[in-house]
Amino acid sequence: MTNDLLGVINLGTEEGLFPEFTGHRNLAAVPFSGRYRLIDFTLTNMITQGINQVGIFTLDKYRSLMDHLGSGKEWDLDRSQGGLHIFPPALKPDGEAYLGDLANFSMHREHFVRSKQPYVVITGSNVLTTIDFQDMLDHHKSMGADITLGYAAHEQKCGYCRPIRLGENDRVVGIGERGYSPDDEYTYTETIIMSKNLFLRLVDEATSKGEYDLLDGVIRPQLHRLHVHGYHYTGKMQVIHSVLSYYNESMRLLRQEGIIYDFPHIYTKIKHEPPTRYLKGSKVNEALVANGCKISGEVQNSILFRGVVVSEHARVKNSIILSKSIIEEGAVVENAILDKEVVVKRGQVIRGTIDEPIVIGKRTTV
Amino acid sequence: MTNDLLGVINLGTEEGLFPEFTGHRNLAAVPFSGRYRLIDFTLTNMITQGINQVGIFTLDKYRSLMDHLGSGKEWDLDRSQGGLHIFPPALKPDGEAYLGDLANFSMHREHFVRSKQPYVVITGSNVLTTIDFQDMLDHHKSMGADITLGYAAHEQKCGYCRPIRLGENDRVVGIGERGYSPDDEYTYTETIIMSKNLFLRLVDEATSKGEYDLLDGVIRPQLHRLHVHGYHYTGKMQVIHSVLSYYNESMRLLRQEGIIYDFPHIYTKIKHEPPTRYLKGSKVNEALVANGCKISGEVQNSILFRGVVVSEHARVKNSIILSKSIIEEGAVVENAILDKEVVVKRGQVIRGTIDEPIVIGKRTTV
Amino acid sequence: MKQEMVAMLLAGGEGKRLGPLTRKTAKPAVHFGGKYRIIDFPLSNCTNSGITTVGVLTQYEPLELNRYLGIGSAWDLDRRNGGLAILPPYQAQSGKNWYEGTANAIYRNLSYIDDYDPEYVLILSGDHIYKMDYEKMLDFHKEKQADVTISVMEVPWDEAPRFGILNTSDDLRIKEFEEKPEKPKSNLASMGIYIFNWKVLREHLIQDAEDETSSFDFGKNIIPNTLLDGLDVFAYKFKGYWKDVGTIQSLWEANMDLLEEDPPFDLYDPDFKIYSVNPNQTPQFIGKDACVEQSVINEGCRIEGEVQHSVLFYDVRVGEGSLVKDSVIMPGARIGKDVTIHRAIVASCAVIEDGATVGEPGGEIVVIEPHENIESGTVFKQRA
Amino acid sequence: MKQEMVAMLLAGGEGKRLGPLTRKTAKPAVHFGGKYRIIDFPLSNCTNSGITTVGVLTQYEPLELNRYLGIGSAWDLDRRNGGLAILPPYQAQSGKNWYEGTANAIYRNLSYIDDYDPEYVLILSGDHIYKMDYEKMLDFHKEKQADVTISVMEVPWDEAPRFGILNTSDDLRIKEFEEKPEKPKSNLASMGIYIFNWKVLREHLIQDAEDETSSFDFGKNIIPNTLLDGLDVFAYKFKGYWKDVGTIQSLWEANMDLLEEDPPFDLYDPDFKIYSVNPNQTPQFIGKDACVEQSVINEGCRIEGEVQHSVLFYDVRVGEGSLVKDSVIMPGARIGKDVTIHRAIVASCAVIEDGATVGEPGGEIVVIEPHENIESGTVFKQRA
Repeated sequence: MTNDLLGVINLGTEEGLFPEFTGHRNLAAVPFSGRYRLIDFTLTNMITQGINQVGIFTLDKYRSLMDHLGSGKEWDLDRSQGGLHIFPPALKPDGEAYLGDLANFSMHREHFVRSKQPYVVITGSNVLTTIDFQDMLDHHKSMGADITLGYAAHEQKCGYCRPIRLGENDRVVGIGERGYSPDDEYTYTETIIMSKNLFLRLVDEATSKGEYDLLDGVIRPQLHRLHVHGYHYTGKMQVIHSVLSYYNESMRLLRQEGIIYDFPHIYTKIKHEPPTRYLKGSKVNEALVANGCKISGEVQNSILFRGVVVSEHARVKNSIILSKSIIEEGAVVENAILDKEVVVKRGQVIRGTIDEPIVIGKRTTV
Repeated sequence: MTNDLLGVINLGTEEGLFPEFTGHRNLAAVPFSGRYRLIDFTLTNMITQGINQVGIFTLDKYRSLMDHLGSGKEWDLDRSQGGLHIFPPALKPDGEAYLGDLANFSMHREHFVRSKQPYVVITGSNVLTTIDFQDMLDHHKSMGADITLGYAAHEQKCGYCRPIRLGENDRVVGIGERGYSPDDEYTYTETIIMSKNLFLRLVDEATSKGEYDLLDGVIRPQLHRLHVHGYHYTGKMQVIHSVLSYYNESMRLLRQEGIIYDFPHIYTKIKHEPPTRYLKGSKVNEALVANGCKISGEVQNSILFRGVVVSEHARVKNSIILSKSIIEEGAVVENAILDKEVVVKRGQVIRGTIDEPIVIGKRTTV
Repeated sequence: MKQEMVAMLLAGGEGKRLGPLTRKTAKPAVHFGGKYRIIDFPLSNCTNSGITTVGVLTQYEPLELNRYLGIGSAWDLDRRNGGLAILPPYQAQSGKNWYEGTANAIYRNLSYIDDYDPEYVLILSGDHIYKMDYEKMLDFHKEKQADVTISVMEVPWDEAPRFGILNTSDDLRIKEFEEKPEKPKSNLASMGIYIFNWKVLREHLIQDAEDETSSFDFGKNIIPNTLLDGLDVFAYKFKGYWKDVGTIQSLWEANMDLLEEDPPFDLYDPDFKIYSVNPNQTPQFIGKDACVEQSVINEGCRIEGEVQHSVLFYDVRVGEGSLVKDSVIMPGARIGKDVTIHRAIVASCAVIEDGATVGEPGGEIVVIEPHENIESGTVFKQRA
Repeated sequence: MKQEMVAMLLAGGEGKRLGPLTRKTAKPAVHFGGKYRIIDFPLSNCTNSGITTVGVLTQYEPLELNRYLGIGSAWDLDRRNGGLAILPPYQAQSGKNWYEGTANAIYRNLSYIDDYDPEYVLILSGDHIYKMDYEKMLDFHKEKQADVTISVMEVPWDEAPRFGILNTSDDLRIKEFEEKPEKPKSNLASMGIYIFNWKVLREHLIQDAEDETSSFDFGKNIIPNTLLDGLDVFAYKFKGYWKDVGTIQSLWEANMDLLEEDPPFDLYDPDFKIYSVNPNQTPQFIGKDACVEQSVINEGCRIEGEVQHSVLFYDVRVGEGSLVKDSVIMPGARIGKDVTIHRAIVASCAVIEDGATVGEPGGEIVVIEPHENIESGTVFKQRA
């Protein structure tokens, strides 16, 4: 049935988080958990909850994201009504500087005006949750809030997350800077719901004042004036913001702790890879393996993306191997992250440590 | 069956031709002939000939073009294999200057490399023809040409067109600057066919030398070195490059001379407008009328786009009225071009001349 | 993927009373309103109500309908999850059976519905012209905590005996259903639009299938049985235009309704568009000596003559000196020069040659069949 | 829109010899190769050959197949012009008739083909596993200026009596067609893949429909008639893997073929991908004590036990201490702990409870039916 929420995926605050991987793609397009890209999780969560119009506001390097999303077909978002919209970033007329997420929203104001949904839900791409947006909206309405922010227990001691401080009745009284301190009980899940009218009013006001950022320029300064409410999310949360968090969150998947098993289905671009072949002598344990791989050697506690080849007597341990990488005969890869199409030549050894996994760049031959 | 031609629509040379109309949209997105935009004609010509992969290389203001084309569904180009690709323009790192069509191609070199078609056909959006690309390709092959350029008789004395000079056996020996002189017999139709391999080689060579423009920087200087052949196109041709050419070419449609009747179907974005209503007392003659209009008044020798209202006793003559414009009771519009959503208030008179039609900007109320 | 409500659209009807218009095509594919086919109305209603899973049950001459429906793009129903599905009869290991009635058609597709695990199922037919937001009906259904909700219209008392009439208590609970009663106790007529809790419908379909005396029909069997079983059956009052176009006369009338100054049925509401498959025609061209008034005309037409108080579908030609009045001209029809047409339905691709006369002022509605050719000079006033 | 060649895929077959695997579904929907269904092969061949208009003729238990085909997105056949169309039997004003044979099925859909005004029609069936570029066959057809081209395979001479055998002259012109000859004169077997000039096929279908003695079959009637009429009928020699998977044994064998070091049938060619509907599963998870060798395993599987020389479809679970060997495990099957399976086809969603034994080394191929439940501790070696 018709859905009251307009989906907004705001990539405009995810700049340069993770340069080892985001040199040639934006964070939302980073491959994760064997066959997905980060944005698939937020998009899947939106569409499985019936949100049928999603706007993605980009920062830069959005070409690989456009390639991945295509016409939106895989997410059933190739609609004539609603569907998927990817917006290029707002740059200064001379193209020199990015102007902030508020400018992004303001530049594409028409998109919001034209859409029929009375509420907006705004998320990013690198904080993975299974938040029930409908329940959050019901909560928002029943509390009579102006704005509702999602929060979760601060269990992960995540240095990227923003602590959130709650007053009486879950009213938000403070939003901290990124970083963890033992005093912080709750963390912000980077999810915002408010009415579209309020959203547009706030964006108009703030851009006319020259503000840049929705959270820091608009919501935080007005916590006393607006009724900003907290919505307690109790499900799993995975935050990807650095090589180490990428590595650790990936390894959590192998301990069955990841978020991927909490979705009935996760939608992504389909590549039509055949099933994975295990050859004679293969030895694979504690591994998450995508389709199209060919495994003759040994794989332990690792993630193989689509089309990876592990040749005879090769060994892959505690590692993440992205699509179409090839580990030749007798090579060893340990505590490493191999980007796409890396070739590890016969007999080579790549070895990082668990605290400092080695990253091998796209299309490198080692 | 599989098609050997990769479609390339090169908007990178159509800069600022037509500022009255292209202030907020690029030329390819200019509405034409009641329900189309210029790009629909080239796209239609490509898909009806079985070309199933088309890349559009943009210059600027491509947002309205993206809106129009959407996922490419209306053109059956929402394909997982091939389909439609819209490429943002190549700008200098500081965003200051556009780098030319060669830089565009070079930046998206991968697109050409990955595609399977052995030949490219390159066209623009503002020279409307019904060139048979397959026949042109057959000609190209049978002549053993390196490059084939389309040409037509220079009957229109078009100031925008580039004269083409032919030597023996239709070999191209010269390409002139834009502009008409009585000596020119033939004009270039802005259509190029060559093998993808040659295309890539020329692009690589030229960009490394700092050239900007495919025709002027690559093809023209090498006419003596490469075998550049002419393909004689004998069908209709309409060239839109200025307000006056826009007006005159539109008026040709009313004399049944336009190109629109030469296509079996023309594909465009579908708006689901109901049929047009003619009310009691309406008087319409020599008019091309799109759907969704409501006509109570008088319309003569004019084009009405979708959803135009002509109220009682209003008169529209020798004019082009774009979508959703409203001519109120008793108003008069003569020799004019009204952009979208213009309102001509009750009793107002807008009158240009046939040689200098008046243009009223989008969403103006007069 | 789970869907709250799945719509099942019964589109297998033969529509015999439409005569030549349904000889080679199912009734829901019949043209209406210059641009549409009957099935566009329930399908557009679904789209406008946010219903994204629609099963279309076909049986009689479905080829043209199938072709028209395609993959459902026109109604934004070309989806991976749900969307539009065409559900014809099929052969099972137990044998080959055609659909035996409306309830049987749904019964044979239980597994299709089960796939979406819906709370509610909406039953529709492809026989009427109307605009309705089914989501509002569902809201009513939920509010009443009903097992079944039937959409009803108030009809003039003297016409009530032609309908299935529902007798309700003040809170709109249905107490009794009478099919075409001689002495109706109410003027609330069933529109043949039902919302069922899927659990309830599922059970009743299975029971009904086992009942050898049943005619496997919603109106005759399923609805009376739910009342007999004491379920909560409610009437949802619909106000607005609703017209059966099952006869030549009513089809013609419904088209003429569109020509009024303020038409009782508004096709022009931008917030409730009627979707249809676009024929990709050029804009209509009105010629030098043409005269067009009080008419609805679609793309691709080329008018050189006079068109008065008529509905013209796409790609119709009217030659010089011809007059078309009080008529409906369907897609692709060719009307030559100096032709006179009054009170006619000219079906698609018919050809009326120069100088022919079809129908007469005040006469009965004349139908020219699809692809029929009326030769030059003929006077055709009524089919023998 | 005109299409040079339209493909018609006969998918109505019951596939009786596949027993429980086709009790509730048509043969083309049977699973193959860890990820595919039989129909994926002809459909992917079409996609890879640039054929964009494919009519799929259904009749027997089409629901699962229809659901699987959807709007054809998986094969890039979700198009406005052409694309995939499902063509079931239907009721006409002249009566209700099921398809009576392969030729009858095409005959009843003449108007579907006429819509695309094709030069050529390609007739396919949904019974075989093979990869073929039909465009090359069409090039051959054009080069020979043939009226009909039949794709053929050389088969071992001793197997030839099981096939329709074509006797040709040196230039591959077909002189004679013998259905299952006792003493074959050639070992060129028809693969049931035909290209016809549409004009020629159209005429012959109409003639055949009028012949009351006909069985309305391509092999028995249409092809012999074209030869009788002296038309230019040519054989197109195909080389490569081509396997009928019409029996339990052959289906099992074809799956086992994929497990060889260098499989005779290559699913891994990036220039000729086999497309299938993606079930949107997470990557497969291989557990701590699992052991997997010489196997093909699809997404969504979770292996805690031992898998040897087997094909596992998506979403299969194999519990700790279990052994699966020389077997095919279809989607959604659940294999508990300490289960032993040899030489079995476990159909979709079957459940093998803890400690059960299915099949035996060297034994006959055992089939566990869809949704069947083998209780804990049972020893199931052969179906009674």
